[in-house]
Amino acid sequence: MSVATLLALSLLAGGLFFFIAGTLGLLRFPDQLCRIHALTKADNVGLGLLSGSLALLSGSWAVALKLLLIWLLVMAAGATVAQLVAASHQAGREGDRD
Amino acid sequence: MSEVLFIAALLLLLTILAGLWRVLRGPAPADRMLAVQLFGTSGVGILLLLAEAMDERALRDVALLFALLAVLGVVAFVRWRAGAAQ
Amino acid sequence: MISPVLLFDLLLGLSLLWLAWRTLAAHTLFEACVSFIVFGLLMALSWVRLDAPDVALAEAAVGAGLTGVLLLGALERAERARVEAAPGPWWRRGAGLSALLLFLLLAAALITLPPRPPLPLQEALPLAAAEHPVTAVLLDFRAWDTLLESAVLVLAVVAAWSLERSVSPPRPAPVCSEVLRSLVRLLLPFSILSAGYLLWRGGHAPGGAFQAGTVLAAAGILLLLSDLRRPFDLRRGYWPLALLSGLLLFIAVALGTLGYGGTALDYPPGGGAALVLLLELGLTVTIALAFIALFSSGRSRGDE
Amino acid sequence: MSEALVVLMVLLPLLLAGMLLLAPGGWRQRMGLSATLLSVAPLPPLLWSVWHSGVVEVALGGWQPPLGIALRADGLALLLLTLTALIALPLGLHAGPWFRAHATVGGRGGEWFWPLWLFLWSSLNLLFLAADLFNAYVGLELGGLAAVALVALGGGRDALQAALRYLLLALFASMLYLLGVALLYGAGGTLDLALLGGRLESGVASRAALVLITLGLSLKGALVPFHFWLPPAHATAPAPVSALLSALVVKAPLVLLLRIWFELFVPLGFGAAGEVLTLLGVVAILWGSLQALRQQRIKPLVAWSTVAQLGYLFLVFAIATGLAWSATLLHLTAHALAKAALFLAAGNIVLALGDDRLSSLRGASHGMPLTFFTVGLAGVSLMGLPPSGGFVAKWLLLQAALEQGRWLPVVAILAGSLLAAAYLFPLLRHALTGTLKPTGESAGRSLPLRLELPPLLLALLALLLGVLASWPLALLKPAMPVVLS
Amino acid sequence: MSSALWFSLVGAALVAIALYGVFAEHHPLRRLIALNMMASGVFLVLIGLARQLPGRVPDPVPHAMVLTGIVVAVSATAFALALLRRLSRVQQEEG
Repeated sequence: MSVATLLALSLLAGGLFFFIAGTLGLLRFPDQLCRIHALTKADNVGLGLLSGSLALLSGSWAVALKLLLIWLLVMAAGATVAQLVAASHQAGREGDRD
Repeated sequence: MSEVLFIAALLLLLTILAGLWRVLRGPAPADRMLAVQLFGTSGVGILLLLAEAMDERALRDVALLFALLAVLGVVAFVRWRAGAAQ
Repeated sequence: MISPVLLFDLLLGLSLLWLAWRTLAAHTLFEACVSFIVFGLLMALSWVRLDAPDVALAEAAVGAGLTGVLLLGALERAERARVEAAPGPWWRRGAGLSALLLFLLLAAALITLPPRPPLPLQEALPLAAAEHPVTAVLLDFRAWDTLLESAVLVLAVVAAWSLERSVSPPRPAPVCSEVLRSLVRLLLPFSILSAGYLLWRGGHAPGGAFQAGTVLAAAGILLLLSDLRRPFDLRRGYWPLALLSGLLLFIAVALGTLGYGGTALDYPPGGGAALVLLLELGLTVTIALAFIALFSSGRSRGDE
Repeated sequence: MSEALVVLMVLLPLLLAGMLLLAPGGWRQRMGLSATLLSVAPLPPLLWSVWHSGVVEVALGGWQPPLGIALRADGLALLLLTLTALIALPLGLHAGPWFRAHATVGGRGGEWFWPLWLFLWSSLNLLFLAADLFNAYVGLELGGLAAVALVALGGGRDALQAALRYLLLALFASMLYLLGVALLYGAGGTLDLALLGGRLESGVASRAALVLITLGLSLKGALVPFHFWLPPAHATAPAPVSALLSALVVKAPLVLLLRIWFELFVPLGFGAAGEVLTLLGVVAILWGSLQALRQQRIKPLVAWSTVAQLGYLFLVFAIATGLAWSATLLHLTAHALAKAALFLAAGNIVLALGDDRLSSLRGASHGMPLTFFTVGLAGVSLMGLPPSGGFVAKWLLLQAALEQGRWLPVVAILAGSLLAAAYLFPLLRHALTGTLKPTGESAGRSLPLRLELPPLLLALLALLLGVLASWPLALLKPAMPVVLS
Repeated sequence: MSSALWFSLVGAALVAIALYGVFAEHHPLRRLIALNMMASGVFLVLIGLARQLPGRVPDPVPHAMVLTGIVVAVSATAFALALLRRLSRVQQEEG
């Protein structure tokens, strides 16, 4: 078990933890805005750690770059979705209470 | 090593199943859409794990596709909500 | 302890079935659409586990992307459609019984299926016009199917156009959000880049025209929805020619090879790879424009 | 050379449809007819070469099955290609003026009819020539989509509702068919019909495939328990479309079922299952005819008559002799010609009188004698009176049934003819007797010759088929499945 | 009990559930979703059969069939949705 593998495993564990936290947040949090908050955590931190560990495991720069690209895209999409849903929810609140 | 990755993928799949409860029960449509967005991310996570575990490069392209298309569903949802609110 | 691989497959299969049932029993139409989008996601994972990366790519492009947009796009109108009376209890019991019988018949057939003789593939593949076996089947051995498949796609667009009575150009209502516009400006180059990448990889690895076309279609729909681009009516100007390019190109290649060698779609030696790439290019353009047309059809000014 | 003709039969209509789409709307109506004429061009030389040198096989892409896809132009395929061309020409002549007459009523159907029709024609030609089961699936989908779009051209609420139900059921049927093909591929390792024959053994998988393929194709072919989508779709569609649907589109899945049944399933020993299909055929003849009797409007009556006449085509599964097979295909041809004539004539009547109720027909024939003469001629063939093609087909079918001592089909054939006479006669009686009841400005409007001649031409062809029945039968002889001859 | 056979059986069950959905539901959109699920079920059976070939490389023909099937299913679904949209608008206009 080389140092790199150990580091990868710990990053993997961290990533999983945030994913699980994100899901729990989605289920438990009472208000919608909090749920959006929880969701974006799973996106950027969870996936970030996961991609980091997989990049280490794969041991090739090309794969690492591709994982980074995918992670950035998911984060950008996650942020936009959070903003859109919040705005639509806000608009929804002024109109009829859902 | 692939055993560990499969266990991780299994855990992520469990989070998706847990999240399904929100999709099916979530009071507001926005909650359901949030859950779908989370599943998209978990899906990307599982695909990346499987790409490493099954040593199949193409799965990273599938993950890339998911990342690119994640926004589409939500934009259509927001437009439907805007239409429904009128 | 049973290996995590089998557990993953088992769990994935069961969640597919459970989600399918929940989608049918959804209370509102929106819940059914959302559940179906998640169903598409799980299907993509199933294709991954079945060693079918090409199909996983297509399912990801369709399940996660297009079907969701098409369903949600039609949701508003669908909710207002007046529907015939719900089928009576006897009809539902009959449907349930026939479903059960069908499952038993299928399960028996699948379990007792004898292993079959493998296809004479090993010696044919090196002669094919593409390295990747699936692309070789799609665009060389069974190119005739792909030609007709592109005809089905073009026909779907023509059929959707034939429904519209008003001639005003379709205009999907935009989602005015600055954040979305900036994301689309960011996503657009990536989408075109990855479409080209998927198209190029199609020759020797999973990928190809359908996945590339779908990514381009998604980018186009996002453009329309984020009001970045004046809505363009695909029925006017050069757009119909661009839409039909994949089909007409395929027919031209078929007639060309027919004239050249006496057999349709029999690529001349050496020229196969170039022709396949040309056909894939045409297919990508047709698929992209077809899905954009199908998304924006029926959205004339009076609709939104 | 003849291999090229086979491919052209499918590719030419597709290419012309594409070109028509690039032409502006107004131009399409004028170019539509010439496109129809051009699409028929490869048929005569192909017919000549198949007549003389037998089956023409085409391995597409240069790959022989099981890897590649094959097209087989045998006697059966040529008979149906010729039938499609014989219906396409008069129908093309009628559709142009008919849609122009309706253009004044606000419908833009004429502009879209031609491309959709050419797509449909290409899929029909493909289905008749297909030797690969998955290729047939794509052909079924192409044809299904085009047919639904053509029905939806009617534009009204009923037409759209009928089109949507027809589409959902057509998709469901295609899925069942595809599942059956998947099982056959799983068991036989190939998708080619001829090769599958040798590789399959009668296990559960091939039995399940039989059930699925038969269910799927019977649903698409509107066999009785699955017929409920047909009357609304064929009645609400524009007249030229109804003629196409009843004459050709609803028959293509049945031809595929006949090929698969007698080339694949009977050699496997599943012939006994044919009894169910024949029983349903008998029920179809009786139930369809009774429903046709109850109709108060012209087009639903003719649509229900299709449901009844389709029953005849399923009698062959239990009788299973060469004579019954040839008689069934002859009946398919005769019914196609007669029903196309009847639907076009019905369209003329509705166009002239403004409404399609039977009661408003009284004395209408004074205004359009040719149209009602066509209805009479078509009726003769549908009832099976000599010397029409319908008579020869029913006579041969009766003979085959008697040889095998099958009393139920015999009774059904005779009863079917009587019932056909019963439900067709009011169409004529109303028209010939009594003075015309003025029902608005279009009452008794005289129709231009361009509208009245094409249906007459089709009805005459149906009669001519009776006289020249030996030609189609000779064409069919070499194509008869081995298990029957 | 290979994973290919398991997914084939899941596909068969999906076809059965979808059959119930197509006939027991009455809203066209729900029936369309059921039809799409049935298509996925049929494709699972198809790909499941491909894996039974001995050796690592699965048989590419079912993959090509499923890819063609997915395009045909999406095209048909898109047209059905356009038809439903048109029907809903005509129903609204005709009252």
